[in-house]
Amino acid sequence: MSSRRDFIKLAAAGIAGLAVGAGAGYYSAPKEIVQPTTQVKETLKAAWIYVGPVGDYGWTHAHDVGRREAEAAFDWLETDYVESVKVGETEEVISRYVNQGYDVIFTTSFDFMNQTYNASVNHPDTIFFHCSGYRRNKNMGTYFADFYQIYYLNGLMAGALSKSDKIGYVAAHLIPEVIRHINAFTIGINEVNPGATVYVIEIGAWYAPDLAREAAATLVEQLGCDVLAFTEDTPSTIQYAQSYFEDNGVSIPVFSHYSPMYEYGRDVVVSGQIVRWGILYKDILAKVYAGLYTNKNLENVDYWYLLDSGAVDVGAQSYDDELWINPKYVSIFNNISVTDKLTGEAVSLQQLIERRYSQMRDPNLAFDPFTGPLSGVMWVEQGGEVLGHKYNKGDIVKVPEGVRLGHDDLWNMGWFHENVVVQE
Amino acid sequence: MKLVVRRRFYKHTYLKIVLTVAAIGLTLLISMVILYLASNIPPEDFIYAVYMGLIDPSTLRYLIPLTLCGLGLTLPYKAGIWNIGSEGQLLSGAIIATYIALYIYPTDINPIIGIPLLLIASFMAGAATALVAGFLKARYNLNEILSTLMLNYIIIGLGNYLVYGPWRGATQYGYPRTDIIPSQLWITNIEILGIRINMTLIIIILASALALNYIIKHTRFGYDITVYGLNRDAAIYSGISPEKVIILTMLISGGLAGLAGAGEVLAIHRQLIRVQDVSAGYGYMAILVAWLSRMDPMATILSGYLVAALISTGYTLQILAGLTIGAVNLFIGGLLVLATALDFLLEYEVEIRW
Amino acid sequence: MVGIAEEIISRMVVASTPLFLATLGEIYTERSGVINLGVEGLFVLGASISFTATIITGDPYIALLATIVLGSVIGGIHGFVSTYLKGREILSGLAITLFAYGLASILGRPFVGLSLPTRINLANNYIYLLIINILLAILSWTILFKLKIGAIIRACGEDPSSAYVMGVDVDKVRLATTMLGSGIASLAGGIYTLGYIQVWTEGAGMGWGWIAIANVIVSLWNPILAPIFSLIYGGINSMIWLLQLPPYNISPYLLGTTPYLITLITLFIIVATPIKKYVKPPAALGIKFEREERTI
Amino acid sequence: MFRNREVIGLVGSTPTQLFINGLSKRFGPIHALKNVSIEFRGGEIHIILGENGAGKTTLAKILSGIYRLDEGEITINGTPVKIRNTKDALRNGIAIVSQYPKLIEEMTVAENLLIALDYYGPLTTPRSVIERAVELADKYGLHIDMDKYIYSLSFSERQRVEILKALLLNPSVLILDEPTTLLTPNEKRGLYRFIEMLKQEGKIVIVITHKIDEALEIGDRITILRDGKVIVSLPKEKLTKDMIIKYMFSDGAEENKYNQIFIRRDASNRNAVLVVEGVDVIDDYGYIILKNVNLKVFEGEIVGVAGIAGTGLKELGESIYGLRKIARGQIVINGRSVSYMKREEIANNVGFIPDNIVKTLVLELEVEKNFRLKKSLWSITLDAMERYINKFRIKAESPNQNTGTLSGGNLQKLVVSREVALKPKLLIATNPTKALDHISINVIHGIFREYASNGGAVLILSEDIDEVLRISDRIYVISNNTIKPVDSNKDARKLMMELLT
Repeated sequence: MSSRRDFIKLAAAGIAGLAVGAGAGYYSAPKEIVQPTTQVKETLKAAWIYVGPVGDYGWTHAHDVGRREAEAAFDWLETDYVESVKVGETEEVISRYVNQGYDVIFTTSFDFMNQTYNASVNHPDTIFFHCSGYRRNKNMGTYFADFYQIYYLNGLMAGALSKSDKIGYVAAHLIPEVIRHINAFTIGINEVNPGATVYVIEIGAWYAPDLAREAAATLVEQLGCDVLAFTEDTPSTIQYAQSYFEDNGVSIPVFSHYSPMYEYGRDVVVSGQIVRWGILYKDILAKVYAGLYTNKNLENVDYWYLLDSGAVDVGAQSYDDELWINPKYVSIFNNISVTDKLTGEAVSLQQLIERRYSQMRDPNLAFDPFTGPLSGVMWVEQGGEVLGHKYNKGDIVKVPEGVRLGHDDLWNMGWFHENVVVQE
Repeated sequence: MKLVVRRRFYKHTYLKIVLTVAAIGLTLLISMVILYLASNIPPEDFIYAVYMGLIDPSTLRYLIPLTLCGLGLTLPYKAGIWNIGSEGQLLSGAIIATYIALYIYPTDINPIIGIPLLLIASFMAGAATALVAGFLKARYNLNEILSTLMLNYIIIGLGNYLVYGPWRGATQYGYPRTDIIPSQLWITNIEILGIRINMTLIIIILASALALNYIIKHTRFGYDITVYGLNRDAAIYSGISPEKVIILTMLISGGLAGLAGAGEVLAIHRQLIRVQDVSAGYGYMAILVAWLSRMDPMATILSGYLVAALISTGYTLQILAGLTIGAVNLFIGGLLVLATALDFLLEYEVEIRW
Repeated sequence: MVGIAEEIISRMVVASTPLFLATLGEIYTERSGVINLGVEGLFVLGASISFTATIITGDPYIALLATIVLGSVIGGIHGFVSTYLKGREILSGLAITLFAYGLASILGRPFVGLSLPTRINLANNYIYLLIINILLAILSWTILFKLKIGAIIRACGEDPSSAYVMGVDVDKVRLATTMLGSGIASLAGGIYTLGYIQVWTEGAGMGWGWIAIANVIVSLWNPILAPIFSLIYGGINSMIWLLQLPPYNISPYLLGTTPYLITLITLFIIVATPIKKYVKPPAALGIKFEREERTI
Repeated sequence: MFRNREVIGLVGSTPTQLFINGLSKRFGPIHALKNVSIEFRGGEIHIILGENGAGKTTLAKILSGIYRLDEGEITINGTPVKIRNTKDALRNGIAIVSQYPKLIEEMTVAENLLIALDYYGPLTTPRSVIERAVELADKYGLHIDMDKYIYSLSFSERQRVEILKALLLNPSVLILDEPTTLLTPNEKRGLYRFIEMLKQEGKIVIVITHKIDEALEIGDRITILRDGKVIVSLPKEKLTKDMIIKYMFSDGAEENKYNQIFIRRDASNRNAVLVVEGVDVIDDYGYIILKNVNLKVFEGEIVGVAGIAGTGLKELGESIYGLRKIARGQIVINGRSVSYMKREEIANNVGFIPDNIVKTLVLELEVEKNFRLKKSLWSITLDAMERYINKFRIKAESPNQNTGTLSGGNLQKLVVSREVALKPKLLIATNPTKALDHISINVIHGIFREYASNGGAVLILSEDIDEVLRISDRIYVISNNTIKPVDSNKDARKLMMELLT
């Protein structure tokens, strides 16, 4: 696996012909939909392998929204899906689709990575795309839409809203993706509220509405947090905050995750993260249909869609949100004055948020939250690495001023920002 | 019309077969009708899906863990001990196999010794897990249904603690999975019709089925189990030790489930992943396998195949007919209810008078 | 500080109510001699039906009524199989659980992503909730141990053949209590959705039914004791999450096993200590009633 | 006792009539009743007389709705009625007092009464039944503490509850199944008086018994059943004891049932196989049922213990066999204390015939498999097994026959033959000849004797005084919560009757 860094280098070098925009040292695939020029096939059949039920209103649900969007967009596209596929049975399910003559197969869980890779070896004529993994093959690409920039923007809002300077975070599992979210969130918070800390409770499950609720309640009622955010697949945290508001009249601002969850907490949802997997799927499928992606050239195709791609956005009301903030809070943010640390000028928080939003939408990535000076503590037991340095658990991690973390540092982030209170 | 219901004082073997087949047939028939009425799925699509389930090579892949766990369960179920902890026992086998392969095992040793050693260790791990419940049952008469169920959750928690904590692999980019097991300890699968089949475990299944069949039908211990299951008073009266029956049947069933766990890790995943994902609920489905076989080890292979085909059919129905996962659960639950209900005809004769 | 203590108690009470109700239902069922492992599935089903029915009707109480009715009908399948058809109730119970999981998913799926139009506020009224729970426990105790109806139920669980000679239709009583218990378990799932988590996604409520079945033993089949373990359990479920943070640093995955560990340990204490003298399961629990039993 | 008779008076102007016509009942292969037709009249005590296994109890259970009838018709006052269950029976005014009281042990008397009484709604408390019950109990002299739990009651108290329960139902038909088996002479007289009172009230009283003297003493009309068929149904005046015996036992062998001469042996100079010293026997609820039991069985002798059901007979046997913990004292078999022996060791060295032999049989398995139940018989040859089967006259087609297809008597013989085949030092037999015909009884008693004369030690625990008297070298009687030795002289019967209070 040491060749992983080489993948990235190759990716950077080899995809130039395809890439419309590349930002900040890592590759992003183009966000405009390429219209097919040459038709390879009459129709294209694509299948999705889901890890959870479509009804989870989280991860799988969001992917299915994307699938439906793609299907609606292209009349030459035929789609199908299987839900709640067990990891150990993935390869067999993939074989079914291959035997049914499906051309493209999306596997939407990190857990499916090795299985998808094996399938790509066994079925060299089929095109595979795996979500959130790092193994690729000549007929298997990878893709992901990441929220860390959104979390940073949410952090700006959260930091300003917290009076107790304690912000709660309900995490499903402390995996690199979630750690990245938490750190970015904390960086945002500290930019407007340097003393504030983030308390993280890991519930150990993606779907556990009761545990999520109890974790949120613990953060608020026992730890004194007055703002909440979360990364897990249920709207429980929001529902908790809303009922807390209705019961006690105390507003606990909260940020929605993955799907638009504003409806669950009209009084407390400030904003949140929205994903549009549809953008990604349409792009990939169009390129496959156009013959740009074949079963021979995917070895270096790795989508990592950020804010500039439009695949992720700030919002909580609908999938069409663009920098959507609950109007109730916009007025508050307009009245908060902060200093832009890049320019030193005093602006309202709302202005700062908009400024950062557009800076990160800029394909050249004028701003990235993971820019030094940053300091934190290495958390993972084994294999901790930042900027090429190896760290042991408990070591202090320092990112020098002005240095931006690279793709790999973000990808396998195993350290927590110093202002994060988390299990050791 | 009048129904006269009378208890049967003796039972015909052929009835068991007829009724089991009837239960399966009836479930499929009812499912077909419901699907046609509710989801407008044409009966021929349904029949095709069932047919696909029966002939799809992937069925063989599900058969392995299902049959192994199901075989194990024949013994305790025959003795009337409700071990529903196969899932946890399977997972502990998987955990131990990974642990030894990754942390204890010298890498340069010959796999011909290594793989059997791993299998023995996982057998012991599964057996030890089952033994906790067995001991509590034998010594304190603690309800084994609850203890095995609780242990399933506890094993998952412990395993996840390891995978998310100390065992999180250095080469896994921070993801919660252990490092890959050294390749010389993998159980290589033989490819048949594009599906990789774990011949090692197939052989173990055949051998255990024969051995269990012999134990049940020809040994005193098998007789003890049968008597204990049919009439506990008679067992205690005649000096059969309930402790021995409980402990040994639990041990064997846990051990075989543990082997299935090792199989999943060494032949499929090759590393430990989020623990509940190691098995696709085979330990729970095995309850159905053991029951459909009427606790006959040789028939367990057949019922294991049937349940595997059912899983396969479930996927086919999802793929072809757009059925949801809920509907699949509905079918399997329905089959089990019907099979249990049809047992009535095994215990009673019903005469219809006009 | 008073505020925090009150909030904690309120959380305990709210979290314990679904468990308490499911336990109560199962106590009725087991007192009549039937084990219903379908409680787990019915809880999950109740969580789903109450959600969809609230969205359709807009009234959570009508929804709860529908929850009870559907729950007792599905539970009635188990009741019928394990009484009139003399089927193995362990298997039929597990089957019902699987069946109910499936049904819960199918019923709830079209409504995923919608929020409840209205909810039942339990947290603020936890005092009343606690009083209602205790009254329910006392009422159930009175029914089971002080009234004729309870004597009939217990007679079926203790000595069905004598009860039958006394003119009790044992299978009918058992079917009725199974349906009652299933209805209550389903209601518990409904309260779980509408009053506790207040959202629904697939899989909501899984695992609670198993704890309820264990809780029946821990409560020694006595409704009066049912709220105690439920409260402890609710308390543990609410409180443990703090322990993963410094200075305790206990892995959440290990913390996640505490409910099951606590249940197992409590069961162990009950059977392995002098407490076991008070553990008198209904003598005919899980034993089929055969009218024409063969003695000689 | 009779002074309240006029208060109740006659029920209705015309006495109730109950006809049964062409009643048949089958249990698997066994035809328990074959085309039985009987007419019962109000104001009459109707005795159903027959040997064990003649179908008397089956008939009673069908009338009271416990069993379903296969064929036949029941008519009350000219109207055909359907008795599908006990509730139907009670609704039609038919109540039964079972041979062994069918009461819920874990409940109080009042609760038991309450359950049985249809006219109390589901929300009534046991309180409401007490007043009425006490009133009725006073009337008939059936005093009982309403708040006591059934498990704490003696047998006759339980029967009183049963009768009180039946009375509270105010039935027009009352069936008493072997009501006097377990009663002392005093209690028996009370019961007869009580039956007479019911008759005076115009009720149909059906008494089921196998005792000829009893039938002649209290009956107005006697129906004799044999092999599930009605042999005769006549007013008492038209029957004599000799005729009855002839009708009950086809070959007249009954007379010599009790006439066999038996020489009692003194074995006290031989080795003691079983020594029971100061043992307190406990019942299912942990209460001491027998106190300070002292008992010895020597090689080559048969010791009989007589007792009423429910007084600890069954429990004593189970304690000696190690199935039951004892509260105090010690039990020694062949010089080894039972409490230190493993179950397997006891099982393979001691033959044991329990009260309910179905508990030691697996009806789902073959005869052969049941014979091999104990480990030391595991490898017995089929030839040897067949020899035993023939010796005990077990009607089995082959050792491979399904055990469930055997009749009750054959099952009993199967268990006895198995325990004898074990060749144990000690054989404990609880009610070994229950439900057997006299030929089988003689066969089994003969085998016991043969067994003892070959040096075996036999302990018979029996509710049948005559059986104990007939076969034992030495006799004990359970009396007053302990066991007392009885001199085996010719007054033993009288002595035993007195002690059995």
